[in-house]
Amino acid sequence: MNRRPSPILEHGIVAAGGPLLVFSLYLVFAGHNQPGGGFAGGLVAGVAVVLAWSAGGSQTVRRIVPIRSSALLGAGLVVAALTGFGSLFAGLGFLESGYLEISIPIIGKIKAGSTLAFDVGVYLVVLGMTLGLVRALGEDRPDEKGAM
Amino acid sequence: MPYLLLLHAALALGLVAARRRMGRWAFVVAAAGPAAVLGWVVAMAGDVLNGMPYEEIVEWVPSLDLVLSFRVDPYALLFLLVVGVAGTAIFLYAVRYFGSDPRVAAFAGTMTAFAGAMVGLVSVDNLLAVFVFWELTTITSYLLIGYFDHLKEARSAALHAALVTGAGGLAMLGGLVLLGTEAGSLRISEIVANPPAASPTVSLAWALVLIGAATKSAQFPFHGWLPGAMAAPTPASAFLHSATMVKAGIFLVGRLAPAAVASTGWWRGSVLTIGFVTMVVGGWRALRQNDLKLMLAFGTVSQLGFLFLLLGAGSAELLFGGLALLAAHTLFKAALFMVVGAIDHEAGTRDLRRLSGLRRSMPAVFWSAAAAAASMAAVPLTYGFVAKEAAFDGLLGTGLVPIMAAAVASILTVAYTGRFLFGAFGAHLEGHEPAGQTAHTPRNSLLWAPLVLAGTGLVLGFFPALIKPLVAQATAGAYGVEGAGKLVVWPGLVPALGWSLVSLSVGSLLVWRKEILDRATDAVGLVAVRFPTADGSFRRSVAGLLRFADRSSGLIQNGSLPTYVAIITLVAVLLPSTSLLGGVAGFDLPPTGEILELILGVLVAVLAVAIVFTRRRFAAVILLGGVGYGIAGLYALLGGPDLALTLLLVETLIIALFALVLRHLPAAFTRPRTPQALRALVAVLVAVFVFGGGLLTGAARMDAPVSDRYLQDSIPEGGGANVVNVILVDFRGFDTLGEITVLVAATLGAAGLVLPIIRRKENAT
Amino acid sequence: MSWLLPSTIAVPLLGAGLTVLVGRRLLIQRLITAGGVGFVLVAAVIMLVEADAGPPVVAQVGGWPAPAGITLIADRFSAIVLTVSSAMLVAVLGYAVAQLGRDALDWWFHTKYLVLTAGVAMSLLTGDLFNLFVGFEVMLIASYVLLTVKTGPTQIRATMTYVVVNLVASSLFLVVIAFTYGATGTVNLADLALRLQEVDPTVRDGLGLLMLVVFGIKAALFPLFMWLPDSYPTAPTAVTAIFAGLLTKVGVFVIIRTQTLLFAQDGPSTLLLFVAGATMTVGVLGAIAQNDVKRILSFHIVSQIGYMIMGLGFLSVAGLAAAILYISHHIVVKTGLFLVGGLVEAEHGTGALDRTGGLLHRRPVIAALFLPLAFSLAGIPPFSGFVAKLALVQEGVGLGRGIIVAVSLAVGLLTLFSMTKIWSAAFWGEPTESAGRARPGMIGATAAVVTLSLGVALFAQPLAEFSARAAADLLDPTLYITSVLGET
Amino acid sequence: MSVVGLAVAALLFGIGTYLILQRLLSRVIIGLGLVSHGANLLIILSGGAAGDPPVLAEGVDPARVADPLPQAMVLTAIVITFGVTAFLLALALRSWLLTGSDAVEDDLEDRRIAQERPTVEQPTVDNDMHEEVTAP
Repeated sequence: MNRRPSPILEHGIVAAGGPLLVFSLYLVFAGHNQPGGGFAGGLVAGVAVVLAWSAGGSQTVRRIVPIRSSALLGAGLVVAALTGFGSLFAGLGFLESGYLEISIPIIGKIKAGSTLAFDVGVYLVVLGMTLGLVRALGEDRPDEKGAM
Repeated sequence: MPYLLLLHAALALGLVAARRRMGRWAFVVAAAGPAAVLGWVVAMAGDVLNGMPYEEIVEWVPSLDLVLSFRVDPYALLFLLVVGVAGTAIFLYAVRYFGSDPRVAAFAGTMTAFAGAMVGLVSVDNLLAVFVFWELTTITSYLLIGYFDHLKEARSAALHAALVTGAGGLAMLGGLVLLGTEAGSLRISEIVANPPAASPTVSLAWALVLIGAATKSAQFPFHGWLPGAMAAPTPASAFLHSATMVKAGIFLVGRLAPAAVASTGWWRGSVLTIGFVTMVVGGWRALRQNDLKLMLAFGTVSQLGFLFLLLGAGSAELLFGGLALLAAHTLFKAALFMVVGAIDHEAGTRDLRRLSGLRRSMPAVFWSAAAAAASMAAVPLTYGFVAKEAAFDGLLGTGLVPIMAAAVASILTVAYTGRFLFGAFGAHLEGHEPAGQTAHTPRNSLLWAPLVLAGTGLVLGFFPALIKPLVAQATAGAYGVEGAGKLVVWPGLVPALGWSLVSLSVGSLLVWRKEILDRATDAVGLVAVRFPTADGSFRRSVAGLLRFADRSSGLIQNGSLPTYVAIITLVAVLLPSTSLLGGVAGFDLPPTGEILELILGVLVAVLAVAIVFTRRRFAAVILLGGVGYGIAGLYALLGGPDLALTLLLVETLIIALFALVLRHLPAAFTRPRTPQALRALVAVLVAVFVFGGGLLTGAARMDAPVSDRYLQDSIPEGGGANVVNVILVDFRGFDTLGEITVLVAATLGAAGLVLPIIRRKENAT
Repeated sequence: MSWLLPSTIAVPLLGAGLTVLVGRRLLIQRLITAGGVGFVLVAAVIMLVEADAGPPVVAQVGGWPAPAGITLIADRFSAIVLTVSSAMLVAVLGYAVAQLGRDALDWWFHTKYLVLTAGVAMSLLTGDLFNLFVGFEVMLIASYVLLTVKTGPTQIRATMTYVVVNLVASSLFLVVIAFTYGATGTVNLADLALRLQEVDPTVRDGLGLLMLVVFGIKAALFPLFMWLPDSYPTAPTAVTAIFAGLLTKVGVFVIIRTQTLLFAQDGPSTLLLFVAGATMTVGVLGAIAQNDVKRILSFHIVSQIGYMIMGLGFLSVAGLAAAILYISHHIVVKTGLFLVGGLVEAEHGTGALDRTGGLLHRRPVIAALFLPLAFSLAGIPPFSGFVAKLALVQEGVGLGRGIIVAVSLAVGLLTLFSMTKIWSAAFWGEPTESAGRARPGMIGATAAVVTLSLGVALFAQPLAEFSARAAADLLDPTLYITSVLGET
Repeated sequence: MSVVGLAVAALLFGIGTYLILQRLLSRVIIGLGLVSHGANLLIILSGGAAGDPPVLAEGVDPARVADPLPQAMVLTAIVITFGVTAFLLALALRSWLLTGSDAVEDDLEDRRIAQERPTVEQPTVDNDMHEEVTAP
């Protein structure tokens, strides 16, 4: 599969990928009240990654998402676990939910709490996973220095 | 007493740890163990013989009745004396027997550990504690027999001994626990005082104990391991395989016989039979050996048979004779082993056809051997004679058959004793390369130990009163009978003397006129050749076991993954069905569902069936994705929008990942080579099980599900209207934490699998 | 102290995340891992003391009372198994660090190890059927990826067998969950214990048997064990050792937990005793047939599982106490034996018994480590295995179950036989050429495990008493149920 | 619980099992996928009758919504299966790259042991008339 990334396709993908990423974030924030959530959000972002790969292979993926997937995985796990400990330090039980009213532009005022942070952790892990898998399984060019 | 054991343990560990600095002088240090035992015996003898047994309790696991309850009465004291005397002599002898090698110190350490185990064995009153020390002697014996571990014979002999005595030990453990349960106590003294009533269970217990004792004391038909154990260095042979360890079984039957006789009808007869057969077989085979050490080993088997029946038969008279003979046996047999060791050491061979004229070159050795041999053959004026008189005296009360059998064995004993003495110290046989020409008088330290032991035998022959109180007290302690026998230099003209003299003279005749013996052996040989030896049977059964293990595990463990999965699924389906089938009768079928559900269901079914028949990998993947989408549709229909959304996304990604992998693989499946009918059958069973199980369990529901709580609390407590999401991140957020961990690990694993190999290929090109 | 429960699982998970984040800084990775695993050990000991002093330690994660939320519970049984397991995790970590040295082949070894730790802790501590599924999966995915730390074609084949069988087991576990939820409407174990009593007995018993099969796959019971000896021996020593010591025992733990808590029966179960006897026998015969150190030891895992099931099969306080004692002893001994097997391989470059020999002369210290473990495995006194086996035999005799007692004793002898096979071929004989040298750290870690095993024997009495208390809790689950659900 | 859903789940189990019993890892993976679909569907069905989505917007009657707990469990199970499947795919790929085959081969050692072992040394002479047991 020695495809050259076509610039037009690549731009097209990026153009499509952007809204997908935004949509995926929306799913994370809205998930508590509507269908969605961290998993769905992460998976949508993952689909964006797959699209990027199909546009130009691992190189394009790396250019569009210049983060190591292991960093996402680690960060996601740490955030999710820390949420649990955060509740502990707040005087609640482990993973017990606490809330904060915050307002975010566009989406509006939401009751954000530890559960949201937890969902963000989930999101990061799922995104990191698709990124890592696509990079690992999609690797096939001699000149690429694949890194997790 | 606990300190005595700790001393042995400390010595053993210390010697092993400091082996590089010790060399053979380790044995001097090690001798402190048996010497301390000897000292302890002397110090306690007064009290113990005056009816005040030493008692002390060390608890280990009292809730399992595993208690080291020490109890040293005169009976135990006699055995302790044996361990102490033989141990001290043999350890000091061993200093000169070995050269300088760090391994010798480790050997000395193991010997010390054994000595400690033996001390513990004879001085505890709790059957489980006996077993603990019993097995300790087994494993130390295993290590000692295998000392010359570069020799295959030594390794297999060690295994033989360990397996036979180990098997006996485990049978005995079962017996002991059973006995303890039936008798209500694991303390020997209490069992003897209150034997369990006769019953099949009790009989089984006694039989198992008897098997254990018989294996340990090398009784027929388990005796085969003992000659093999001669592969051990001579000090170990002398100490373990003649003086002490092999007496453990005898010790135990002697202890338990009063109770066993009281609660079974067959004990005495079995013990007598086993003992006599062992005596005769052992004596016979001793006569046939050319290796001096093996001759002694079979001789030991024979003597052990005698001791076994004397101590185990359960009568005071026999016990008296047996204990007297036990002391005699220790003295002469240990001395003779050391003599053989000295001969081997100096002449370089133990083959009596090649040895010659050692009487002149090794006079001191000769005189020790002569004195010990005289005692073994029960020549008058030796202690062996005194003891055997007591034993014959007891046997006379048992009947004519026993005394005749004992006489036959005694004749054989005299015969092989003569062969030993004249073979080793007389001229070598014609037609064999002579050896021993270079023999020189061994260093003194190799000599004095056998001399002292053999000399003691002579001294006791004149002054049997020195040991009589111990023997008499031990007998009295077991049966409450005073004066069960007598130990005297000259018994007077009694029947026992007659039997002794007959044995001696016929035996001497056999030594003198060898051709009689040869003719007899030829005649017996015609029959004996048809019987397997114990050693041969053992080897055949091990080979058989290995074959059986190969076959059976080859059958079960065939290495094929589909087989494993088939077995697992079959068991998973069939085992629960045994119970579930009982509930099939009578319940209502649930509703069929909506029409849309039916359409989607049929779609999914068609796609799934198509997967089976497609031959292209990619098509199969697409179909799998189709199934996934169909199920997502079903989920949406059943009220799970989150599920449907997630499944759609997951299926999309899975297809993408499949596509990434399939780039590298050929497009078509290879055809399966094996028949598919069985697979289909398993598949159908699984499907039926899932369907039926689902119906049954669904119909069994009695209560409302817990999720009603979620519906109530989701908004007020969980702060979210999407109950499923609230469950995922809040109510059951912990599941989710685990789940993302799975994702992290799976990704790392997948990347770790694929990236290195791609890199390697890149480097290669 | 209830916060300790979730922390026992979350701390290693946090550590796992951190090890990924720090990337290839080996020293930091090691420190994090040691901290994570060490924390689990400390927490386990604290919970052990707490659970023994009073009622079980219970935490409702997220503050949601059972049966809505997920309950974590450390009663005496789970606390002792967790304590012994985490001690092994610490020791084997030391061994692995010494063995891999600086040339770690796999940058994520520490992450996977921490994930495994968390999975084991989760499976042992959870009081929730579905969370148990998740815990199993966490443990399993870590084990999948650990099996492939060093990969050649053999490891790939082994991993395939292992992964596929375990995935089948996981699917069956989902069936269990579906059926159970269908019949009761709950997945909380304590709640299940109450609700299952009202369910039709045919369905309840069917569920019990299905659970036995599903967890029996993990525990490698007859006839579901064949995947184990094919897959375990191929992994690096540290990995195999921890698998051997812990994973199947988690399966046994869950079998004991579910069979006593959910499907209480009166009197000995002939089915379980039959399975126990068959597992012992088939395992030990397989071991006798093998010619490789790790393969022999792998078959012995199977064989020894039989003893634990035997204790369960008696369904009496003394029988279960014996099973608990056996588990505690066995985790230590089995881990240790595999570590010694690794030392043998390190010295010879192979574990094939026809190419080893003379280690007693070359490295007597390794021989000294092997002997107590081998004798302990065979149940020879005075080592820990004897005490545990004695407890089983006594109870078997007391209940009049002679056949299983006879089988267990005979299997003990065959175990001894195959241990002497290793001893005779690897330690005795002409020394072979040295192919390498076991590092001091590896020997030190092994020695620590051996010491612990001797400690189990020496302090058998307090352990036996503790096991009896734990067994009494298992047979009368009222305390467990009220601790989780409150007084109802 | 509906008969149709249950039948679909059962069928998926059956076909999945049939595929798992094959030797090619790619078929096995597909089979595992089908089985896990079946298992998940079974869990959903165990929640009882179908209902409205459990999203408690205005005007939703909590009594008529579907049981949310099985849904949450299945979501978790789906994602776990996703992760494991991805790992298996990598395994299949590696197997292919290493050996040129994605078939699950039999364990060679098991095969070897199943074959007859050369007879263990038998005592050639075994009777009382030929004693040549020599000990060192």
